[in-house]
Amino acid sequence: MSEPSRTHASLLPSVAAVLAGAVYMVFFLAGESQMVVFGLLVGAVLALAAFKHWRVLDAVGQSARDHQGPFSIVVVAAVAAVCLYFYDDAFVLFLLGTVLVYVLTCLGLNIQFGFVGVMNFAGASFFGVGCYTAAVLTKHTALPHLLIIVLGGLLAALLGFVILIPVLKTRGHYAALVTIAFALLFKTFLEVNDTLGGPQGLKAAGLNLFGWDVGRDIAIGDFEGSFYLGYIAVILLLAILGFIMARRMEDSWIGLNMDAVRLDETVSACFGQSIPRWKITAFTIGNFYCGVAGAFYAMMLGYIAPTNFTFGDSLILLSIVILGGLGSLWGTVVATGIVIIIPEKFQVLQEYRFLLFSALVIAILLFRPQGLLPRPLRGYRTLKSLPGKS
Amino acid sequence: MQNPLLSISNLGKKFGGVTALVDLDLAVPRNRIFGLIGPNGSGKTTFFNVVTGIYPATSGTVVFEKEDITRFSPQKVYRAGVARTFQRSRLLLPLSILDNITLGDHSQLENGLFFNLFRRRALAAQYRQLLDKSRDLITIFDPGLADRIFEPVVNLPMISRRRIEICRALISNPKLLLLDEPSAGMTHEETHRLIDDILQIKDKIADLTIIIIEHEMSVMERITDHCAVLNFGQKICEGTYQQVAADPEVQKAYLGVD
Amino acid sequence: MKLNKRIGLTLGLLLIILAGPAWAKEKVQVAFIGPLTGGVSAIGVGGRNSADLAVRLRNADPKAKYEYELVVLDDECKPNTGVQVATKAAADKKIIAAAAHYCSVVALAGVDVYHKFGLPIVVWGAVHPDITYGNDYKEIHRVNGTMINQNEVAAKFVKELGYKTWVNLYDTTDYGKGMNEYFSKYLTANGGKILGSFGVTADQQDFTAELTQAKKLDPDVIWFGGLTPLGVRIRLQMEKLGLTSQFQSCSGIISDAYVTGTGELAEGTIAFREGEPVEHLPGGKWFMEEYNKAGYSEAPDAFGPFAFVAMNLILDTIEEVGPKRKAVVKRMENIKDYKSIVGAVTFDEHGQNISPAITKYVVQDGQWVPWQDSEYAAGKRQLKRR
Amino acid sequence: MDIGLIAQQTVNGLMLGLIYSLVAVGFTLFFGVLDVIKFSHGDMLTWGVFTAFSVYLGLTLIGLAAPVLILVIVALVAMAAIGFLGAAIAKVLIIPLKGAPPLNTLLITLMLGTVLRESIRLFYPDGANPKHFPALLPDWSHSWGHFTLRFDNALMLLTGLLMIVLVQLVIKRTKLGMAIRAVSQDEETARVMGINFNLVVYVTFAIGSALAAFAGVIYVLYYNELSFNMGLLLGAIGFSAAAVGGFGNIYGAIVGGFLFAMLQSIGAAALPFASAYKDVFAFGVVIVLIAVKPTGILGEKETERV
Repeated sequence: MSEPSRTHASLLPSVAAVLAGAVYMVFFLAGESQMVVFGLLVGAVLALAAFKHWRVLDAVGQSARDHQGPFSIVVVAAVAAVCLYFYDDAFVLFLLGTVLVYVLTCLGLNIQFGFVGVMNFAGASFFGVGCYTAAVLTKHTALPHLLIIVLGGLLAALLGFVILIPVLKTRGHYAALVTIAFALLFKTFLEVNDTLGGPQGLKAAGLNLFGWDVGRDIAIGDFEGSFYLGYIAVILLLAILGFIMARRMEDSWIGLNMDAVRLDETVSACFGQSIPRWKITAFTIGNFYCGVAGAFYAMMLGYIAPTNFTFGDSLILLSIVILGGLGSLWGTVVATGIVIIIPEKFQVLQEYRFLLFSALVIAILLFRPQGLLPRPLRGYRTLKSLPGKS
Repeated sequence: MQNPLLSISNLGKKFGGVTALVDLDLAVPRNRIFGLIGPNGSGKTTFFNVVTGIYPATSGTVVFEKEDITRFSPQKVYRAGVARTFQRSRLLLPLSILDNITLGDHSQLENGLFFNLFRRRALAAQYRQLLDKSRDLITIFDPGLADRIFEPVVNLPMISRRRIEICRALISNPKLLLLDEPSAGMTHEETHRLIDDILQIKDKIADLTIIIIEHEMSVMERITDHCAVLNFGQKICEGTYQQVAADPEVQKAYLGVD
Repeated sequence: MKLNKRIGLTLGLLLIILAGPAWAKEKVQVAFIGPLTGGVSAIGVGGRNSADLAVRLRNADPKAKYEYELVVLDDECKPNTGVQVATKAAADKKIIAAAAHYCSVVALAGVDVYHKFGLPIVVWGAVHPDITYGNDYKEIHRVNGTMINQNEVAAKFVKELGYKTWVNLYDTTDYGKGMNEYFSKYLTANGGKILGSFGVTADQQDFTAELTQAKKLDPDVIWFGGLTPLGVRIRLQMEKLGLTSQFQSCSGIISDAYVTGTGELAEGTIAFREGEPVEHLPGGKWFMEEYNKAGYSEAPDAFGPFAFVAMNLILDTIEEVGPKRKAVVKRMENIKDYKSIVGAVTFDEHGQNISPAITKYVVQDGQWVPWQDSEYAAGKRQLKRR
Repeated sequence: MDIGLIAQQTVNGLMLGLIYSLVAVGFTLFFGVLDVIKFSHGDMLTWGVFTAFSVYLGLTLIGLAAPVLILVIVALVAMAAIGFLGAAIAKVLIIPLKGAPPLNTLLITLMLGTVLRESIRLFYPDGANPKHFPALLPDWSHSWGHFTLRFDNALMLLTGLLMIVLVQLVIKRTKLGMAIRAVSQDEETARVMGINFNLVVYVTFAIGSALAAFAGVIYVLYYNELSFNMGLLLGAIGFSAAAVGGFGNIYGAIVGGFLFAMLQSIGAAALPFASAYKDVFAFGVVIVLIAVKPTGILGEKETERV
């Protein structure tokens, strides 16, 4: 007797939804004229509204929740398929790679903010630590690049310890101040110091995995694809790994403990929770995610500078987390796609993009404060499917 | 008293200039239901908060099971075997019933990062155990809730929330349960149903001591073995309910008789 | 984009059937990249308008072989966005060439991308030497000068005016730092004395702390290396603190905004820029007339003429060798004495315009006036002396 | 260091501190009544400045030539307009979000700030470029060595301090102030006492925003320059100052504002040729201070009702 109130949903609706989404993405990304892109966007909004009205979305959601494993595999396959479709379109691939980088980053911020409730307004700074680690280490050392990516995460986590004490001691808006001040400080520091390239930034070497130069175009037999396919393969793996870890964390006692700390510190303390322990855990792991994503990003981009790591960038990262829904991992994935891709497809709006983006976030916060895909209740579904040995 | 579970001596608590508890002496006997009576602001909840380590005591000692727990943090007090409910029901509203109850069992669970992330089968086994345990416990109070164990508590009525809160406190098998005004926000009838539940629990668990704060005198009359009355942070009377209810000073302070 | 091609083909066929025999010229795409948002967006928008003007004039010309379409991309003056739009332009094979970048930091970040994808670009505003000299990429060219030439002339000129001591302020961007490096180098070589130099952040508002220190050092000249917004603030705050030194700066503040931003205090500010003064060239007046005729709501600003020239050079080259990237790159290897509204353009082996002229400017009655035309040169007005 | 230099740096610091304090007081007022942070506050200041500038242009256009009169009109109109805007924002964006997590308000106002800022850049004529604001006060000054005291600076300092005292008096002495304080203490009780909660919130936001406009006018008179993004860092600094002082406490905001200015000045003086690090220094000290006093210097210690 697991959930007697309803029957198991079929896998079909969610698979259909993913396929529809993938096809839509192909059209959207390939669309060049602004009219087409705009039409597709309006069409999507209308279709979603209609589907919501006919309760199609509920069915999809239910189906996805009941079949997490297969659903996730279908999603990954769909993402891979979309990437392969654009195998020689470097820009679209670059965009998709960027989305995946931000997915990993925002998953980290979601662990901090959505799980344990630590607001990190310096996400871009920790991301930047990863970037700079990669730029400096690829230039001055011969360390394997995979190790450098891990080191990027570790250094970001380490730098997080610098502001750990104020983060732990403060609450609410005072805690916001700590990270805001840190973000401002970090960017100014990068700009005025000379050793890290100052405002001009640094070049970062391209990723090289065990002798495979990822920055080279891919040619296998007759197939010739952009080198970005290689980068996407790597970041897709990292993002999946990050997602699985976050998901496992959510569906475990740790997720519960973190939720408890976020919702009520006093009650948590009365039931034996160590509040600092979970805050430190989430803060450090989240920063690690940011650092890993940053180190990879530096290698993919090839060039980094302080203007990438401003308070404004941190804000965009946080907007993604809130837009997706606090603590909602799938929400983060969807919101990242929207926030990164849509403005890019509307280059014609040029100088109006920031204005519209901000207005959009305001509208969502006003009318759908729970985010696009609100976090579902913890159902320990990933545990239920495991064979028992009790 | 022979071998009390909890003994309080000279306990004092001040907030700035305000004195909330003054030289309090109490001895709570084992396996009894101990009532704490007093008008609003007389220091009852403060007493709970000092015992559970939320507020540090200004003076005096709290001894639980022969161990001095006066300076313990809330976490250590919980591990020593003291669990509580709150006057304003404090469940984690967006979470499910199961999660809320599970939280109470923190000391029994494996909380290591490695265990939770990588030893998923062992975790699943622990999870199943806990699910059964929670279901069994909540079934005692209300079998209907056991069926809804994956639903969020935010939609539930007050009596269900109280029951879940008591389950949360009981699941770790504490030796001492502190109930802070369980009837608050409930109807008279609901209150008595809850009292039935508490008495039933008390029957089932041999080694359980309860301290209850309550304004409903009928409740106190029905379930307590022993009562103490506080006023302005001081104990003014102690005895069975009948004894304290008859005490003229108590009547003056609390029952509104001049 | 395969799918797109298919859709395009079908649509195209339909159009041809519908439109009958009116054969259009072949369409060719060229790109403009510059900062359209953020603090220096005024210059970016002016540049975009000017590049757009070049395309419009060309399309209006019946002799043109192709019909041009301008793709405009915003680099936000941020390197990451810069790499993103550089990738977008470079990876899009339909785009044949681009006039790109005002911000040096973005140009430096982008050059590798252009090289990797083989897109020829002509830089229209960024002045860092390394953009052209830091690599051997054949795809990179620049019509404006580098900060090296500018500072060499500047240092010599101000020394000749008889000033002896300087205090330098510079923003810590690559631009400001580079300016400071080269100006200091040539100034010291000419015997000028730098009493102190202060790095300031690029979005700083308050300079009273630095200027108070500067005042104590009591220099003949306050020199600033950076862009307009800071230049305005520094000039205004000098006045607040009673600093009576002469104010000297660089090409970064030669903009209409500097003059409107500082009001009367702009009078007598001196600065330097590569290229002949637009007003002096036969094409300059024509450019302004056409620009006004086209009805843009923003001014071309200081680097508009360079953007116009960069785009025109691209269009001329395409007309000559056809819309092929490789051919354009090859042709641009030997651009010599190309006539333009900023003077003759000749590229050296790094694609750098060995711009012969550096023009000295002074603000007179709310206008940037070439020094030789000013009443200061004629002796009717005096710069600040101590 | 010589006395003139120290005196000059002190006056510079005082002017900055005054502006920061005025901004910080707004933050602290909003926090007092609603427990929210309105991060668009810095951009409200920008709007105030641009309103002032427009009014100035309008007045000169109709031929008004008396600078002091112009200044008074300009300041009053800007304060009124921004006060009204502040109340409107409270109505549309802040109060509807009362039940939401506090961070949503923080984020929504951060985004609002971007909207305000970008609107000026895009829709104000030539809004992307900095503009010159004329000196409307006489430029008398006196020099002692390296120290130049300007009459207008002194006047601005004085007026600014008077304004702070005035706000303080309003909060402490008037019926309105009592209502504001009652709402800050306990919203429910205030409602029961018959206080119109929404009205108090609107009025508070109007006062705070008008104060930002006032700070803006002081700012342009001091720097003579306005630009669309001037409010961004000012907002962040005002917020930091209010937090370091302790949210909800007006004295705290003032202390925080002057403290921040002092830190910047010390940073600049202590690192003579690395003064670019002064903000790193100031924000670093802010982080350390908040670690030591997690609710600000004058903030009340959080006590939670259990």
